[in-house]
Amino acid sequence: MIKKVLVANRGEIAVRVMRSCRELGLVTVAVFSDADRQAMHVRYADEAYNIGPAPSRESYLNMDAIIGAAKQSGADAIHPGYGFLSENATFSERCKAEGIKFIGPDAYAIRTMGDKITARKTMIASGVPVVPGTTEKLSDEKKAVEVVKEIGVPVMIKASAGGGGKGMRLVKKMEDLIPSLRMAKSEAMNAFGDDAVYIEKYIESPHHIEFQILADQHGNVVHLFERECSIQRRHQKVIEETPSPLITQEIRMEMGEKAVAAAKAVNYEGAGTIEFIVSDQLDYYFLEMNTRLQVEHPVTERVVGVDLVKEQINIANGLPLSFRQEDLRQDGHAIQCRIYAEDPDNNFMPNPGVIKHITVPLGLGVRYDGYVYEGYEIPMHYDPMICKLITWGKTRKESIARMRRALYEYKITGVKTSIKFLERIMDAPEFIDGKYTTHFIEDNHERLFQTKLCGTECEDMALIAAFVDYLDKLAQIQPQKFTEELASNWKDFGRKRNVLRL
Amino acid sequence: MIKKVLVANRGEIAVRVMRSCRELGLVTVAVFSDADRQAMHVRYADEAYNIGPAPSRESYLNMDAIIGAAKQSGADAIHPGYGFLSENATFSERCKAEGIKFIGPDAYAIRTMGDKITARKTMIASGVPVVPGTTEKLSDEKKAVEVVKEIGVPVMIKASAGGGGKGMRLVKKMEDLIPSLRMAKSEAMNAFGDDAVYIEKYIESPHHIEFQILADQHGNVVHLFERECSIQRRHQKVIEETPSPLITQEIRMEMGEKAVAAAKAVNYEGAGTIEFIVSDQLDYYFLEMNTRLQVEHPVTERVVGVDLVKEQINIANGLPLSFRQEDLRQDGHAIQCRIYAEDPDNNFMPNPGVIKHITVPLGLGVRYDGYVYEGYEIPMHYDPMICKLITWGKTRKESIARMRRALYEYKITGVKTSIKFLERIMDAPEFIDGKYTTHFIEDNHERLFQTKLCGTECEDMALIAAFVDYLDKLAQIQPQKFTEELASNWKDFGRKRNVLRL
Amino acid sequence: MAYEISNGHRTAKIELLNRVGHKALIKVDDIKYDLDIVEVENGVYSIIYNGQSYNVELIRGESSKKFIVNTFAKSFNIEVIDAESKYIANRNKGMEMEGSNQVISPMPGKIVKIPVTVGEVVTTGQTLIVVEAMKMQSEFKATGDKIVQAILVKEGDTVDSHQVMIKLESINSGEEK
Amino acid sequence: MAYEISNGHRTAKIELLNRVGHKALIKVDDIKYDLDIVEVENGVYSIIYNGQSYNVELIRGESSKKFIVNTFAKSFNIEVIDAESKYIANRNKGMEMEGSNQVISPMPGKIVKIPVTVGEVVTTGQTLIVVEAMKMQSEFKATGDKIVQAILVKEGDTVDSHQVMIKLESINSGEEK
Repeated sequence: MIKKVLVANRGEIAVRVMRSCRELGLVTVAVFSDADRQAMHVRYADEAYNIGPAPSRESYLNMDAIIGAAKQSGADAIHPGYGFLSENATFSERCKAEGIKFIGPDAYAIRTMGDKITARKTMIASGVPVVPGTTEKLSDEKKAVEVVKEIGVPVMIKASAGGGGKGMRLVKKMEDLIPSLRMAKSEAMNAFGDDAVYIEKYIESPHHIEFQILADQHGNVVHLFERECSIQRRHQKVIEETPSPLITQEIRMEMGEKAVAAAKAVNYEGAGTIEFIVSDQLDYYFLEMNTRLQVEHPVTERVVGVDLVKEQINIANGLPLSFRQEDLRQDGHAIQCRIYAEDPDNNFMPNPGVIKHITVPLGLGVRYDGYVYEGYEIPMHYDPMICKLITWGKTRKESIARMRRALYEYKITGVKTSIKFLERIMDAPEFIDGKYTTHFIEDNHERLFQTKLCGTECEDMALIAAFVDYLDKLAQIQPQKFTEELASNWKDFGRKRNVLRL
Repeated sequence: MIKKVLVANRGEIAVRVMRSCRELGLVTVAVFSDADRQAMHVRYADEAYNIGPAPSRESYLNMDAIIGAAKQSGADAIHPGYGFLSENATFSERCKAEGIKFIGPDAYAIRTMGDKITARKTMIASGVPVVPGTTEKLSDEKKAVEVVKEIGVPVMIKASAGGGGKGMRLVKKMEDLIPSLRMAKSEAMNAFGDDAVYIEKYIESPHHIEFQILADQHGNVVHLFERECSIQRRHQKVIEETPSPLITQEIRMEMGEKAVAAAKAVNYEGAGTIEFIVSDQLDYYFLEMNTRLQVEHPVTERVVGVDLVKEQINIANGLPLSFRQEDLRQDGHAIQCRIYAEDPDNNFMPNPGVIKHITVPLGLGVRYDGYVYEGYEIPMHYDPMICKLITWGKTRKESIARMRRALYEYKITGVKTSIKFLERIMDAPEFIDGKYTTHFIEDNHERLFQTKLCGTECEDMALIAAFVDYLDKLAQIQPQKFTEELASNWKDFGRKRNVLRL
Repeated sequence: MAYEISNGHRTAKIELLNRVGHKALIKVDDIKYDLDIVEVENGVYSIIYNGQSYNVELIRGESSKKFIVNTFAKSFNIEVIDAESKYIANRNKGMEMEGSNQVISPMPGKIVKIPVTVGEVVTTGQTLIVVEAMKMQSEFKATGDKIVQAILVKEGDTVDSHQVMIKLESINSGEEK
Repeated sequence: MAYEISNGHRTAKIELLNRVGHKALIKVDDIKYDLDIVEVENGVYSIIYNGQSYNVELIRGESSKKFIVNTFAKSFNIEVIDAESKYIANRNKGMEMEGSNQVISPMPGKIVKIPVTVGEVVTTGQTLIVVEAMKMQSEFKATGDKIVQAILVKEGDTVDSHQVMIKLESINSGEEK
């Protein structure tokens, strides 16, 4: 059985993984780059090892350094978190070769799902619906024209090795197809060193809905229902919730079955996510599988009542799942907001810096997964996410009201954040009604970027606070000068001035 | 409908009530004594009014001042929290007379349940079992001897107006009865101005189990299951949990029905708690009713999934309950620890003071209800409770493991706290097995007061931190002297010494 | 003594009329505020005015006169203006550089690319420099037709917030120099 | 330079042998610790030694040499002893008062009752003073047969932490005075 876990990550996810390890009585090992000596995961862990300079490829992506730290500490397992090496098949293989348990799937599952064309083929073979389009790498331009004639415009050209929106091209008219294809191939080559692309039917009002699955080493696979992740900005999720306000119970169970089939198709082990694209008419298609824990896993944990990291570790230990599909149910509603160090009023420019003051939202139904503290400098080298705020409510309405309350309570000075932008989403009618697609942020641009009004009184309070602070700090530095300046203000005005004239 | 709520309380409960008000879109009004200008509830509220000097009887117990603040702010309802005026029948009446909705029961219910003898009589009439003993005020000593002969020693003598262990006497032998009776009457007179006492059979291995109830203005009453509160010190609850590890589902439903009957007997309105004393054989007896929100209400909220403060407000608004008994169920397990500013190593002496540094436990399954912040001075005038830490788990075992993790994460310097004492309870076999009575702390005295070992390395790290801090602060104050002192330590030892000799 | 104080879009007269403990009487332009004001945490003020409870958080700037102030609704850049500030402001007026003729980094980051050279003529929208922070690359572009006057950083350099990276000269405004 | 440092039950020699950035080589008695030590928050130190990660929180005392230090397992009162401290300690040794001959308030509170008077002879267990804090009354009792020498507070007074409230004199130890 696993006794000591090295967490090959940083930030909130490293702390989150260590929390569950601690609850299981496991010893935790942190690794850190030179930029992260003061980071919370280093302070939280039982042990900590430096693995190199600030840039990720020299530290958090450095397999030798991480394996070295595991050997040195005697860790018998590595949890990769998300990002960094979490979907790296070579790393999974390397751990196996070194006799260290990689908490996640084996290289075969990662590779199969990592290549989009192979994944599409595998899904089709398993009866999981995929978006209509090519199933082979497209090299012949004539073949491309044929395919598009069959499925009809609009279509999306995507890079097989892709992710994060790179190498993607939307084609609305037939005549744009060939030029777009050429550009996508060239972009894909630049970004991923591989110009393989494929074509998919473009879904007009798409919803991004994903299913959490858990698979043990004994062939048992269950799904833990869906997460609705359609609130996105530049293909990055901003807000996630469960249950989805879109789908019906019937579609939910059907999609869940397909998600389980998808995982079984690659002999999956551990926690994973099957992403679907869903149309307004509730047609759903496999999009991709993430072979790791997701940033948005907490909403599932809250509504289903399962600690996903603990389940990952139990699975890695070879234990069978402790529940069957029919034991699981969704209780209430959960929403997650991601809070970034960025400036929404300046095109979401990243805003690293020193946290001066922080007030964390607390109380009933609020979960806060973060890692920064007062005086901590958020480094410029890594992801700008500061924390995730998760609220639960008996109903969707209550969980929105609670998120609004939590965002109100959350104060952070020193870096700019997306808090006020998120508040405006919570107030948007489309969001409140649960009627939104992945175009939500674009469609609501005007509303989402308008700043709140601050009347004369509110404005004056800001002036007054600055003024009083200025006077008080002046009094500390120049007590003499301060007394002179203030003398005329005090009630005992005459007497003091006389004293000063002496 | 209520639009603006004045919270006639302070500390964590004031903040907790305001959070739910905010989620309901209600304006909140804080009241504060001179000692509480900087308190969190004042900062959290939309409005704030001073109601007098630090001592409670001149501020938080001052009805005129509170009603005055309600009038001035235009609040249409008052939430009393717990303690202070929450179980004061006159205040409930006064609010009614002033046309302000008191969020709680009417004076009749408070009075009936507030007098222990009247409450006992009312319960007997409603078929709720009470501990065998007297049902009338005892004045005749002969009558007392008769009663005790009938029910047998040991018995407990209790003050009718009592609470908090005052005016209580345990009688183990018949010959001690008369002297104990006289002492109890004299103590009761001193403490409550009323020497009425009664006698109850003493339960040898008692468990304190209470039921949460909600009653609307339309006669609907439901219970939200039990809370196990047997971990007590000097009759003060320390740890609460739900479900109780003691009772069976059959007894649970039976006790729940009795709790509902008890509430109906006084035409109850709002949230209330029926406390029972339960023997090892699961015989249960009505102990008393608390006609207000309890400190330990969060464990019920977590496991039943209901926001009790919102329900209180809905009931005060005249709304019918939105659920029936059969809609409610217990999901998982929750534990609450109360953290006090007190010194467990020095007989739990209160320890007010300034909070220097605080790290709050967060993450999956942890709720933190508190009110202190860094730089805040906990005043000496009020209750020493700093916060309540609530953990949830799928099983009792997981919720204990999570509490252990949360207590580990919780760091607070500046005041002494009961955190380490609570950690030792989480490690005690009787607690882990769920086999404990109200004598738990007494019975486990040795284990609960032994301090953890800190080996040489751990001890040296403490010395080193102090030493480095000393040197660094010295360097800031006396950079010159510091350089001289340190010079001999540096590797370039020779060169620097030469420089200094010049 | 009355001070002037500015929040970017408005300059007000502000004066402390009286102060006893945490009670203060402060006049802002024509309004007198009878307040209860106290610094509850470092840089965090609690103000009660007419029963309303305000929380105001501020970050002290590079000088003791400059603040970033957050109210619930909005964030302000506030500056206390005394005689000294006024003098400096007047003195600088003549020599102040047009904002758009400097490329300033709004955040700490690393220089990824500088596709221009000193002396080069650049046109509106042309990329001058690429800065990376937190996995995101930001391109800074010319806002007019200009000449690159000076490049103060090089590729691979780390820059701080508010650091000037490139200086430009407008082409069709000879009178400015 | 080596210092002496005490944690109440043990006094150790401590010496900083080397320090570069947050790496330090520190000798405590005979053990050399090669550490990575950094103050991450005000008064909070993160120490990594041999791969082990320690969090140590300290509260600075009334003098720059005194600390309350919390490790995960235990809390210590630590004092750095330099020449000055030693001198003071030696000077005070002769005149030091027996601890039990002072009644000291361990916390801030309010004096509720003083049921004794100056000159009164008190016996073991007799209540000398009652202090209230946080709704709890604490009685302070005589730890031996003594005479009340001085009462430094009165009923209704507010006392601070560590304030001396009553001074006593032992009856059967005439040689002490």
